[in-house]
Amino acid sequence: MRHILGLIIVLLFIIGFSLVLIVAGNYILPSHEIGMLAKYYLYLAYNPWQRNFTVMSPEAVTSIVWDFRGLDTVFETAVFYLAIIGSIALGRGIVKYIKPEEEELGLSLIVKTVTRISAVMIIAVAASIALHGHLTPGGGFQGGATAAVAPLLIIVIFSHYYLLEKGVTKDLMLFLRSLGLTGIAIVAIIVYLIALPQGIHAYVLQNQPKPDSSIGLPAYINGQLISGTLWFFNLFEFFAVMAGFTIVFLLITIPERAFRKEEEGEKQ
Amino acid sequence: MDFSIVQTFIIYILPVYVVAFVLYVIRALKGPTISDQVLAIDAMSYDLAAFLVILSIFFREPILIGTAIVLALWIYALDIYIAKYLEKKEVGE
Amino acid sequence: MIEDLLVIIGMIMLGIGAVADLIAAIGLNRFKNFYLRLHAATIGTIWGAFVPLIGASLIAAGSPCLGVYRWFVAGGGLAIAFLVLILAPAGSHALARATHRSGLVRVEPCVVDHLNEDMCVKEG
Amino acid sequence: MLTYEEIMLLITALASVFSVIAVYYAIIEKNLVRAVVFSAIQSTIYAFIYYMFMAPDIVLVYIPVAVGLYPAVILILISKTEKVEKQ
Amino acid sequence: MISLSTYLLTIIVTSMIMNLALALYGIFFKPHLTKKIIALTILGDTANTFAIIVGYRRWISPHSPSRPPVLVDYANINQEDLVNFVNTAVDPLPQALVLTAIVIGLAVTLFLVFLALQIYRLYGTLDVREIKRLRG
Repeated sequence: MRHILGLIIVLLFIIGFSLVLIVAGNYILPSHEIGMLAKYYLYLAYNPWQRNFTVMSPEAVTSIVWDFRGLDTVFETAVFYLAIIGSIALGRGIVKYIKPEEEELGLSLIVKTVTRISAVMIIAVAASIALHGHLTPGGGFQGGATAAVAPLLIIVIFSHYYLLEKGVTKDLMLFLRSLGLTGIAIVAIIVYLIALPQGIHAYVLQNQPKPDSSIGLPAYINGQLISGTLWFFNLFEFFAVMAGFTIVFLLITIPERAFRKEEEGEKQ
Repeated sequence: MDFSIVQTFIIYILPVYVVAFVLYVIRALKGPTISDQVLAIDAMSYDLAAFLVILSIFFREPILIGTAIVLALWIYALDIYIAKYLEKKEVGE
Repeated sequence: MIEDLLVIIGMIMLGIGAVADLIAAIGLNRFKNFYLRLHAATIGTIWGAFVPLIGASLIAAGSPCLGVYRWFVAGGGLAIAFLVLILAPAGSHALARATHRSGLVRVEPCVVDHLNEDMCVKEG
Repeated sequence: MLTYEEIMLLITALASVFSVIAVYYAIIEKNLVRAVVFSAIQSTIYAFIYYMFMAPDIVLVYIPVAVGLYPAVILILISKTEKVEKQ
Repeated sequence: MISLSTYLLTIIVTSMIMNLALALYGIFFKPHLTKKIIALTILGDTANTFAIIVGYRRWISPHSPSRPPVLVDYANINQEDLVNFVNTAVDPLPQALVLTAIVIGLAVTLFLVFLALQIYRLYGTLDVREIKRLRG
């Protein structure tokens, strides 16, 4: 009963306080106009008439993430990996896996069969989200987060041991993660590396030609729009995010029994 | 056919969907056991996926449909987690 | 002509979906028991989500004013309909099985329960 | 008669009020598993709000993270530790 | 000018403020560490929602909705379409910032979960008051 009373007070507060705030609300609420900077980004995201300033990607969000404010994203990726490395360092432990023989692992056969279909679809949807990130909503972060649910679902439905037997181990995922990070680093400086031997001025994280630097990655390959570096950034970020999360899930779902056995072994 | 007819029709059936969502959320909030709550969230979210597709037709924005695919895929996950928790008590194995 | 027909069929299916949603929501609130509510939830997912998704994809296929991406909408709607068709029953099954096995909700009213006799609550 | 914009804003405002109820119950609930379920209701409603504010990118990243991964991670933590918050 | 749309938008903003306050209450006054983590996720999501609301744009005319910041028909585009797109799309900058914030929030939550698990293995409880008492 006390909870219902508190809830009614909260709801009345919302309705009443918004009546008070409505006078001041005009200053803080969205209006019919957006900021000058946003218009600049929207105008230059895909603009074939301004070839020296555009990104050639119809998706304004991805072009902000990986081109206009690319340095921010690189540093945010660094923060993300520090958090992942912290988790790995805390959850690390040399554990001998003892697979229980007697009991049936996981959920029922119906759910397992459906998951065999849906896990493939999850990976396909994630790959399409990531690789079309420069054309439709999506990108490396979205695709990676989507694909990371598939290993967790398999762990929950089959078991922790099933994923290990299928060859998805921590070492493989560490390799994929390193591949992704190295790829991001290489793509960030690739235009600079191409321009250096030719003696042309170029920037780090450069995508399309700039007014004072005439070099850039091609926007179209075989008539398909790939928006220069954006496609490669999305691909590598997809691998990195997916592998990073999968390592953490493999560590966090180690059965508590294994840890208990290990501690008992140390005591004796 | 003129597209505004479709838009007007969608506007007229919107209240029915919204009333259904409100009833679903009420059951999800008050359900006596965890299973009732999860069942209500489940039904609500599959309907929400259909609703998002209908709204994307109303807004004439075809690209908004990708969100519905992702939503339809993930609600299943919540069922599985709760089921596993209720059955085995340790989610890992 | 064929496009008009597609749009009209799609609109009818959207209407069916809305009504089925309302029925399912009322049923979910009126039934007494978790196992009874499963029936209402099935109405909500198949008639309330699968049918309007097919209807929406038919409308998209019959509306040229949606532009070049209209086949994207139609195919996406069909894909979501397929997903709902295979995922929703599996999820409900897992939930019901876990609920019965863990003994969270008793079967009531009950005639016979072969899985676990203790869960069966006879009337009277 | 309401305009289309006002109808859409009305639906969004209704959703946000329900999200407040879900958050309230998630905070005061003693049983931690039920708190996770209330948090999942809040996540679904937030995803709908992001959709109505025309942010498909955010919906695409928010649904896997908040509906698919947060409940799983917290349920794993609960299943390895304690189930009920003591008074 | 005060209208119904303004009032509805104000209700959304006020609800988000209320969610923020409830989440802060949960972080500060709930003794259990798992509950604190749940409240922290709600707090992060609500803060992200504020950024999205700031980037929204009201409809230009009653029958033309504002659009997501994605150009649909890019293959055969002319200048007029582009100007029309710039005049109707919502602000993409907050979306780009929130995008990375959500993924980083998940990584930080995973770190906190590992921390809580280690605390449980050491002390046998996750209640803050008991942990304080056990430390002496």
